[in-house]
Amino acid sequence: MSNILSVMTFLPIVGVLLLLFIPKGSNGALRSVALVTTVVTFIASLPILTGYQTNAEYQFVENVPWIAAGPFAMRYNIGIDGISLWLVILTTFIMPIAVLSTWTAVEDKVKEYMICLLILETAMLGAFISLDLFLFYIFWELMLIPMYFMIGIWGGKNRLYATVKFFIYTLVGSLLMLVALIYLYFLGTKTGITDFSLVHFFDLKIDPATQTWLFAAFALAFAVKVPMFPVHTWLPDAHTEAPTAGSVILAAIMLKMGTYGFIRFAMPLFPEATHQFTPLIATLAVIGIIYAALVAMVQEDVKKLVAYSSVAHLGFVMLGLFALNEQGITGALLQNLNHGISTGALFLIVGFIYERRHTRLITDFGGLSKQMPIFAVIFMIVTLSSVALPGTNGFVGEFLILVGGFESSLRWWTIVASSGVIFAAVYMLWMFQRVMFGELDNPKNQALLDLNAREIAIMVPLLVMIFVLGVYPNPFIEKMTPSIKKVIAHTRIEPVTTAKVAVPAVAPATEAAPPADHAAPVQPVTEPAAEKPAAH
Amino acid sequence: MDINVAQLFQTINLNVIMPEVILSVLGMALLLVNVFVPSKSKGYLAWLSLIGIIGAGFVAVTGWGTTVSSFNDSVVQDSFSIFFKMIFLLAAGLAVLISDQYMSREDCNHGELYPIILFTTVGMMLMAAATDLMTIFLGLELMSISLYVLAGFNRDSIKSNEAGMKYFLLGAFSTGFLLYGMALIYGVTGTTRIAKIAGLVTQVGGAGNTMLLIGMFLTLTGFLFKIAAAPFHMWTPDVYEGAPTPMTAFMSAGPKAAGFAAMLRLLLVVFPAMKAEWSDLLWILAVLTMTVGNFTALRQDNIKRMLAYSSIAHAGYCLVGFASGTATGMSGILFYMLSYTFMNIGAFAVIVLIGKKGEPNGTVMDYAGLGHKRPLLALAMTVFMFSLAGMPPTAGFIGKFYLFSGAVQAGYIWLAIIGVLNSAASVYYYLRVIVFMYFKPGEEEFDWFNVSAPVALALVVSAAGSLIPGIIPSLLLQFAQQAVKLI
Amino acid sequence: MDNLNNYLIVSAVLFSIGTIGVLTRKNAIVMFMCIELMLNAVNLTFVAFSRHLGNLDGQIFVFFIMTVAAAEAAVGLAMFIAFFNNRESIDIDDANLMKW
Amino acid sequence: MFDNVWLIPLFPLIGFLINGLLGKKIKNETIIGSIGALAVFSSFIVSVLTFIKLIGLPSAERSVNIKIFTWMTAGTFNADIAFLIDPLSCLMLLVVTGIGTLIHIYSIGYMHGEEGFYRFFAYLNLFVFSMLLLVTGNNLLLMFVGWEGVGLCSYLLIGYYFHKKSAGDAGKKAFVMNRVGDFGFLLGTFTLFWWLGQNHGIWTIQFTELAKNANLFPTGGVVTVITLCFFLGATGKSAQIPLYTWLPDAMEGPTPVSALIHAATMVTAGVYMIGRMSFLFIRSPETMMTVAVVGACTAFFAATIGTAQNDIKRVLAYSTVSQLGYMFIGMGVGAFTAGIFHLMTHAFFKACLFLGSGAVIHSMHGALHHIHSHDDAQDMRNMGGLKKYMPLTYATFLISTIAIAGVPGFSGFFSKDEILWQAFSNPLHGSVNMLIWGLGAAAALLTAFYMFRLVFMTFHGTCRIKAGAEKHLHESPMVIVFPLLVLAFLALVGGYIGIPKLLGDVFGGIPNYLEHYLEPVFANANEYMAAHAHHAEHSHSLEWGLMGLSVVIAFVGIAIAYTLYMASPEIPKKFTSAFPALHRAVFNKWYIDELYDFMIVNPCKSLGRFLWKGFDVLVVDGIVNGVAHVVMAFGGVIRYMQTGQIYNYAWSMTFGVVVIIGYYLFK
Repeated sequence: MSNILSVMTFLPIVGVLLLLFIPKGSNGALRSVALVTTVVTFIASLPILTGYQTNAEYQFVENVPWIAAGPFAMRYNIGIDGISLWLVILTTFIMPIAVLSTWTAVEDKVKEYMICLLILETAMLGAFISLDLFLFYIFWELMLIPMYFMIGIWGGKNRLYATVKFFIYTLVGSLLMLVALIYLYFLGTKTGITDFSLVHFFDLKIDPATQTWLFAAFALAFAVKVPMFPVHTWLPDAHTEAPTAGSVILAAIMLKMGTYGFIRFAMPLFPEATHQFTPLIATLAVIGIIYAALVAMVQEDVKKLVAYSSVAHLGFVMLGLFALNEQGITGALLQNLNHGISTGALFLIVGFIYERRHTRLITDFGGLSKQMPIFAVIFMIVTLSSVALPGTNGFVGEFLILVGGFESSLRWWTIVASSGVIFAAVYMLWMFQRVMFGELDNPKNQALLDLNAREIAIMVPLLVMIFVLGVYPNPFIEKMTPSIKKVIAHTRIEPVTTAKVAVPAVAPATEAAPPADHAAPVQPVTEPAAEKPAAH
Repeated sequence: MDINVAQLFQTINLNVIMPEVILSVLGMALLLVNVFVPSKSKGYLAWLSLIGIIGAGFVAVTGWGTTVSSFNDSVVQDSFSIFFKMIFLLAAGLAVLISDQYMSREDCNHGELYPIILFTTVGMMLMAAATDLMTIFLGLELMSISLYVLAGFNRDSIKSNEAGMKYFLLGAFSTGFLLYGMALIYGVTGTTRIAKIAGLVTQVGGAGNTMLLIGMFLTLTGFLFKIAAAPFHMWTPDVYEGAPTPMTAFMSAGPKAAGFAAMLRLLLVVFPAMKAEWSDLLWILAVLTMTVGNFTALRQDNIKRMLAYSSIAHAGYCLVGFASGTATGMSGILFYMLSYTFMNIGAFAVIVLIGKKGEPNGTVMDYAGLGHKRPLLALAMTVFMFSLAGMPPTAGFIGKFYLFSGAVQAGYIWLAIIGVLNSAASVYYYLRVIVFMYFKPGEEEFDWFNVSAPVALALVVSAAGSLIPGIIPSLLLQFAQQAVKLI
Repeated sequence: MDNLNNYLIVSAVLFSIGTIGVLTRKNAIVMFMCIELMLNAVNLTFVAFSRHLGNLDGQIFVFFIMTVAAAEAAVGLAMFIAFFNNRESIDIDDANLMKW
Repeated sequence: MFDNVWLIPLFPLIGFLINGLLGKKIKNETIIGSIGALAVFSSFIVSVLTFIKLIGLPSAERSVNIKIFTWMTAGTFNADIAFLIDPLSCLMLLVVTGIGTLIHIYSIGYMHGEEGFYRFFAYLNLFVFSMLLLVTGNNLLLMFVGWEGVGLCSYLLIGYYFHKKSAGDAGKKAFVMNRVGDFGFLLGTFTLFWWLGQNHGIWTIQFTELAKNANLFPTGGVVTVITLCFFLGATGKSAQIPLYTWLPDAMEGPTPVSALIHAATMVTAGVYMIGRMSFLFIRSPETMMTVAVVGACTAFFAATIGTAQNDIKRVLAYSTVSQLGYMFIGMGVGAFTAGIFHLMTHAFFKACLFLGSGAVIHSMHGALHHIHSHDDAQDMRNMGGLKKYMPLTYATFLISTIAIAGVPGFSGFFSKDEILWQAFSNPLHGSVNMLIWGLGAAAALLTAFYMFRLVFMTFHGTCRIKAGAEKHLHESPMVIVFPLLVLAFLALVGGYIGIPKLLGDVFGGIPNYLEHYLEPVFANANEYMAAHAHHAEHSHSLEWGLMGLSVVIAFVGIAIAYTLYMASPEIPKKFTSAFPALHRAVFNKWYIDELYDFMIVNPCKSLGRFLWKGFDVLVVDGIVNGVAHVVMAFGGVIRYMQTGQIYNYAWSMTFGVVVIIGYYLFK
């Protein structure tokens, strides 16, 4: 099947159509259809994995004209490479889990809920596979809408504030990116670019000053989504208020959009600016790591704590990306997956106890281990994965990031960031201890039931992945490597040396000026002449 | 003067104004028919009008791609005018569809409504097709005077009276400026034919000719009033709030488009040489209009008033495209006005339904719980709100994309940035409606209304029109491009 | 023809008077009259130009303006009556139900 | 030829999986315990076979890498799951699996009837697995896996009684403090990897590769940075100043855990790591001195605290810290073999001591439980005179105590004395040697003192247990006593594989087997030291003299203990009342925990709270919400321009017209 990507992406929409024909009240049928849809989507995504050739090319490409009017041409141009491959799989993998996670928690308006979930899945998959900047933007924004409803309708007490904040926060960033996107396109048209296909833009030699602005606009949009310090404050609110599936998807997939955006778009498109911004972004990433850890430490709400831990984890990912070498980026992409799995699992875990006790305050718990031994084991494993214990997935990613960072110009940043491993242990274990250990003194906790079969079934795939990725990550890495090399080639700004080592060891601060052989039309475009409105 | 009658009639090509003729004749016929139609059955008039509108539409479309002037070059049939005529007809059609239910409920189901709508439409179409200052003026006045009536149509409602009166006084006032401007232009160039003026602008010194400059700006003022650009926007909220809701819907879409049509033709055909001047002005006005509209809308509880301010903001977005002076921006205006017609009238259609007799102007709070009691209706409203907010994949997004692209293309980056930031701010109040519909528990059961067939049709058409061009906009965009190229 | 300017000045003054009248008067009918004054100032301009330029377009325009003004008057006065019926006033200060 | 080395860690892993996943279903303690013990024992067997194979090789070839699979490759970075079998790792394998087996057996008896019996064995197996990875991993990263893995198991086992808050706290403290050390380990790895790759194009973290290229490293400089980082890791894992405070708290765990993890194996990982990296450490005199001085200070400092503790396990814990200090002295003065030697002998006698104390506690607990007393079963003030109830335990305990006190002929004497001699005579640190040696010797005195204090308070004198309980005191079952006997035997004879040359010569040229055995591992370091340090010649008489001195010190310590706790037990009380502040300070462990709380923990929490409430909520969200509010407020203001009055609207329009035209006219 040559259009497997499209099939996979729009399968959830088929599910939505099916759901529309199911009467409102029949929750069982609604849930089943949604579950089957996501599972089928997952199965449909597997041929992508098996058919994937380990090289740097975009694969399963579909490229047909979509919009063509005026100066613009947008194409339905989709495909995957090593960077998006695992994120796509992660998405299809997480979605059935997300559907299952609120199997019983959402009793109200099940139909609408499931529809939101499925639309969200399509939007996320679409964003990951888009090779057309405009198409990407459409999916990118489309994601907001179902998530907005999920938080707003099925969220917690403070959901209104959270959801509006989430929406507008992310929108402001995206809209500025839109302006940059348009600007970029018009820059491209001067060198003969005819549509929004991503590949065209790589060879654009944009002058550094322009790059700075464009990068800033792209980076803002992605940084909000990541979220990076200091534009992270929507995250704790959104996470806290979202229903479990919402939090899971938000953490596991949507945050990845931000980092994905950086590596897919911002960095290869604007290499000079990438280098120029590296210290700033690395600084923010490192601040994020430490800051979020400190803040997480004093949280009283489990979910908020996990949310802040996300900020810290994503800080690592950003650091890895901007190490701009293979280890760092590999680590970052792995950490993307890892964070999706571990933090997704953590949110599920929080969801389990919230469903039972309807509170998320740490102080309301204590000693749950006694009452819920299976839960305790699972929670423990996930916690350890989150603190990047070797043998679990978190370690591989974090370690590669730090190695990469250390080898790059970000050595000092990396050293500071490494201390994040200590803080992570502090806040996660402290939380774990307060929730699971101690006396089981709260009478409400004494009647808690351990996980049921459904809940265990949700967690098992995640636990398996935690260990698979921790012990044998190489197959995952291998599939990414060629694409990562390509990205690095795109972000490299000095003339390509013959050295095999793909590492710009020391910050190429002196190479701010574009090399001489880039004599190709680099035009300082400040005031592009407006198109003449045709008279008569 | 020797008048050769035969020659005169040779210059008259009725085909050029055939849609207008159809509607005018139909309107007059309906005025007569109305006398014999019992007040309960005025709905038939609506269907008749609709048939006429659709017929006019078909007739109009046939001219696509050609440019035919007639009436001594005072009216033209070109793709540009046809595109706009489609917008007007669409607005009129949708307005007609949603009128009967509202008017019956509010006990002002006078049959004259439909003819007046048709006359308004004729006026607007004339504006878009006019190539003579006189025809522009005539079209404008035909439209305006009809609109005054429509705004004050509900004679028993104080608010409707007030709306009509305000609109009338201010509209007439602005007409004064417009005419004075036209007089000055005429004085400088000695003609009222647009084509001729265009040829003379540079000869008389272009922007260096003060009188011409003043004339241009005064004329512009008249149009800016119609499209509700700040600081000529003040009438908008009051009139929109007071007018009967279907008429608000109509006048938020149609006349605004008509104003843009005339303005586009005037500035692009007549004054391209003075682009530096009007472009700067529109830059500032765009910022002012967007900002005033959006910021004020943020604080509105009355949903109609909110949409009124939002319509000001939308005029601002279009001005962004206009200020750019690029084909992209211009075609964006065309596309945007079309999609705006869908989404805004759609939103008003929902308001028509939710309103209760005697208190047709609900607040946003009145929508609490709608999402759960009337899911389809709420879904439609959601589509309209997201489209107004410019979220993908709606037509509103594509429209804004083209408008802002125009600005970027012209190098007006900051204008585009201010535009998108405004757009982000606007999201708040559109979302607020959604917040109430879905996220707030409502006590109301929303059982006091049925969605009548015409309104349902209008809703479906509007929703489709707000969504489909968002996903496959290519064709419409190409039409808009062609339309802009041909003027 | 030097005295064109005189006509123009007169018409400009008339126009200004009309404008100021609209801005300052509170009675709707008086305001409408002021608007009529503005339109007539425009008419004067048109006629003056028409005469000056020696073509009739301006004068034809004036006919249209007068016709339209008449139609406007008909509609406007009807509206004032409707307003008066409801509010027993024609003072525009009373037309302030809708604001903010 | 070492193809089945992977079995060594595999057995405990299987044990862990069986017990962890199915243990709850199995329920039968005997089966669970047997699985656990058998798993480790199987590893032991394989280890022995491996050992035999290894010593069958010529000494130059005794270093074998066995790759299982590629773990991760990214750019220049590559790490395999691969094992390194050489004399050092083999020795560690034997110690870990051997003592591990004994402690597993012991645990079957000790943990009898405990809730979550299966959990205990699962954890214990997991620990052994991690520890084996640590010692056999052929690269830094795999070692780090084991390194963190043992930390995890330690955390889990300390927190075994999770319903006790103190247990949870202690577990967390252990983990976090270890993490601080791990931070150093990581940084060391990064710097090492980066420096070598950057400057010499050799991107590797594999030990043999690194050792091969050891000569590329300079003296001092970057090596100091690297080794100090690694040493930070070692202080965390091996409970040295400043990261030692977790170890005494770790006594919250069940006693077998203390024996296995917190005495015999895990805490020595730091020492092992320095041994593994000896070729690097030796190249940084600064680090070597740091290691030695920190070791000496810890040895002394912990010993002082040990003198005033009443909890039997805490005394042993501080003793462990102190003894680990000795090992670091050994490492720091370049006496790597001696350090490893002490690691081994310490494993024997300290494991024995802990297990013995466990037997005591077990017995005490049972007795107190019988009479429903809530007295602390671990408090020595409640004990006394136990030797007549538990003669075998007493015997083994005494042997081990003598060994640790450094009485000649027992294993502790050989290893400790070797370290002290090297501390005195090594060519590295010049005059600082005196300080190191002095602290070491003082610590030896204190060790002899507090260990015998422990013995006297526990086993001698009158029985202070609550009346009525004494008849319930009894010797432990065989499953507990057997490991004690084995360990005591080892504590007794274990020292004879490393007899110092001086003594060996006297007794007819008995060679120092251990030194020969470990020689290839430390060859590089020793060569470097021989080449770069001035060997001062020390006369045999000096060595004899010092040996004699340490014997004297041991006996003096014992004598003081005897005087204070047997002959005239009123003196300590007088002493404490004479120097109450000093006693309180020592008793409260010099207030180090409080200091850490005050200096680090609380500021962090306050900072976190401030950042959250102050920065996140106030500043960032404040700006976000502030922008929203300003916009809203602005909207609120400009809406009032919309007065509803027509003439205002007309004014606005006129204003617009005038401004526009005015602007263009006068521009």
